[in-house]
Amino acid sequence: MRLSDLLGAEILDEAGRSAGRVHDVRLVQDGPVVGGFGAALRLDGLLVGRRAVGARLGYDRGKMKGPLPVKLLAGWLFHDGRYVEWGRIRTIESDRILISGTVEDLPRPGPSS
Amino acid sequence: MKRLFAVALGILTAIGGFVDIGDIVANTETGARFGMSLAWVVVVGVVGICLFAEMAGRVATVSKRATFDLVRERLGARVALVNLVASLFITFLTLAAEIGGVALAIELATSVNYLLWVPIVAFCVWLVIWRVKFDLMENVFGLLGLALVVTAVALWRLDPDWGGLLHGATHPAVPQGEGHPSWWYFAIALLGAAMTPYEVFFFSSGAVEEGWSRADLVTNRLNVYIGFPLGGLLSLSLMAGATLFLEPRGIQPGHLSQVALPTALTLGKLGLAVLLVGFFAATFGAALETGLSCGYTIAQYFGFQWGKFVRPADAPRFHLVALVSIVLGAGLVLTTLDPITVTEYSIVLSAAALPLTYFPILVVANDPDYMGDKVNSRFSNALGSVYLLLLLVVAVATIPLMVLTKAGS
Amino acid sequence: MAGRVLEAGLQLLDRQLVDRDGRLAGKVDDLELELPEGGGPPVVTAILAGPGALARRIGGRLGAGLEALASRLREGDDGRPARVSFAVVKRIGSAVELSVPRAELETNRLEAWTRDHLIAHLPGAGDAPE
Amino acid sequence: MRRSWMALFLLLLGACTGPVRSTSVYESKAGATAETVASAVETARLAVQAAQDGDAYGRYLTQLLADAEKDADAAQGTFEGIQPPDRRADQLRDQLDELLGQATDTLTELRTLARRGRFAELAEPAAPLAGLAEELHAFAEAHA
Repeated sequence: MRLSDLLGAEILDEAGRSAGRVHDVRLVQDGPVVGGFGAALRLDGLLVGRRAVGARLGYDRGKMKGPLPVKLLAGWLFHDGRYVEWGRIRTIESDRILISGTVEDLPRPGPSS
Repeated sequence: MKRLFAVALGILTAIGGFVDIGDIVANTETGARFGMSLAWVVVVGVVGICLFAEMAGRVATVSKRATFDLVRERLGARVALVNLVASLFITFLTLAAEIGGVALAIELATSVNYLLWVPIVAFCVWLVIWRVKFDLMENVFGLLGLALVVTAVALWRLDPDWGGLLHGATHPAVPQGEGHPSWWYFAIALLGAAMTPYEVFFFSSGAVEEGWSRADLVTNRLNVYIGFPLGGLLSLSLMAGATLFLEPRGIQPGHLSQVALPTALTLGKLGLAVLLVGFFAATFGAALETGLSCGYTIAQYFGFQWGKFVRPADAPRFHLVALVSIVLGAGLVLTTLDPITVTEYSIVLSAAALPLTYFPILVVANDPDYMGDKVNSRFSNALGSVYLLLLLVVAVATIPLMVLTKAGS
Repeated sequence: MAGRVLEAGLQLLDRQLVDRDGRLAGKVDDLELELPEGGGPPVVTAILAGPGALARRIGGRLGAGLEALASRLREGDDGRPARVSFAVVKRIGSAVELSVPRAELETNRLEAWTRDHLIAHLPGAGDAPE
Repeated sequence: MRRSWMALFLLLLGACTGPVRSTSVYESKAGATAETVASAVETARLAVQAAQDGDAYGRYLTQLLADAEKDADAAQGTFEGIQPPDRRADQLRDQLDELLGQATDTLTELRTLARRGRFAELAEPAAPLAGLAEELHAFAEAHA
């Protein structure tokens, strides 16, 4: 499986309702040891939201210093972020990911680092 | 003492390196047609390039990552690819214009048709990129470019009605008989000439080439804040020369020979000789920078080794791209497409494409992960936001104005 | 470093690969994830780099064209995109630092080909600029 | 920017469209052509003045005169490629053709002398340039 298969895929709950698309994938470094790198990066969950444009600018992490207009715009764009833990993923298809439960009970993403 | 020399050298090369064929053509044509009424745009452009180059230089110095490397990281592979194609096309157009500019400068000195010089110029540009050390190359052509100061000397010697010039500059108004669209089109061309994207690709990559560290940040700021404005003064002296000599006679400067008239008529043979050295150095230096920038942008997008600080064999694809760009650039000039026309398009398209690279740099300059405590100050963010808005407006207005004014005619 | 949290897209994807000697060795064009035998969530096993990996993310006609070109260039074995095992990753900062020289990586094939077939023939290719 | 694009634009228009829709469009083309040729004439005047004052190198002056001649010939060629749409346009054409002919002949003569290095002899053939410039500017003004 490739990261690019996950990025941009649409999240559908059991009722077929969409929770938006995958903006990013959160990894935690606590997997089995791999060579010189140490613990491998384990897939913890998916950061999901309506708008994919500019998800990479980093404003959803809150540490960015500005400039103000860009920060406000980014803040407004990403106010609806959700977090899908690996455990809730049932199947991964080419452009869709089916999850258990419903969209409403998806938590908001906690701060990453 | 050595530090002082380094700072002085940096400022001098910044002045010499500021003016290129785009500035020469844009300022002279604007002066010949609109007098000093668009001088304020040069000021806006110089402030803009100071802000943009300082940010890009600081980002490259602190994060050790050059502009296009970060453009891809912040916009993602797909959006950055569109950005790469646009920026590369404009940098290539500018490269062709600069090669043509060098050939035209030699034509003026020899009266031998410029097309004959193009292959020789292209070979020399490649040879310098291939063999000469980065800072030696920068210093030689930066210092030689200072010869353009002769345009300011000519102005001083002429001792014109300074009040009249100043009045023209401080009371911008569309001269009668001219349309507003053309006036604004020339404003965009002037802005594009002062704020060309390749200058930032080159400036930020240069910070990595020369291995700048945080200690160099002060030198970086001095180079930019003193060097570029003085370079801008050279642009304004070209505009003033055209205002005084060409505009009253209705001369439309479509040739480098006409651009040299104000200085030749005021300072005679010696002035003309120094000016031709200035033309040659400014355009040759810019040809080197744009040739390298073609290599920088592609290498920094795909991630393969770039830079003159390594042996050519260690950066094969980078040197291959630079070589191919120079050959194609010379080829474009050899199609007898007028280099002045190519220049006019390259500066206008530069203005339109500025947000593509300006925006990501503005964002990265605010990311503590990269910049640590060297993130943008409140002032540079405020000014940065104003320029972001200005550049977006310019980007939207350029193509309609180009069509409306039939590219300024 | 245990337990460090990383967002793959923001802090890993499209980042510069730097080899042991500081030479640039490509970009993190994609990541390879595999399900460990013992079950549980997938783990990042390798970095995918080069036109073959990049093509998938560009998508559309251009992506398909790039992919076709890449498979012919045979960056990776049997048409697979070039792969850098995560075992050789030393540190993830503003760039991804590797613990091996780039010559040992699959991502270096195109670079070596260009050097050997084109650039090396030009005089002075080998010496540092004076 | 203006000269090179006007010449190209007129060239394209002249080559393919032939008859121009209306007199006023023809008139503005004539005005623009006069302006371009006036620019070339003024450039030549400055070149001759520089030659007399010993201000510039022969090769530079030769190039300057060659550029001026090239601009004038191009503008004339383009203008003649445009069919005058009616009687009044014919009058305009004849009036301007007269001026264009004088201008291009003079510029060719000056460039030939310069090419042969005979800069001292430029003044006499350059005499009509001043008057020509006056008339061309006036024509351009009247038919902007």
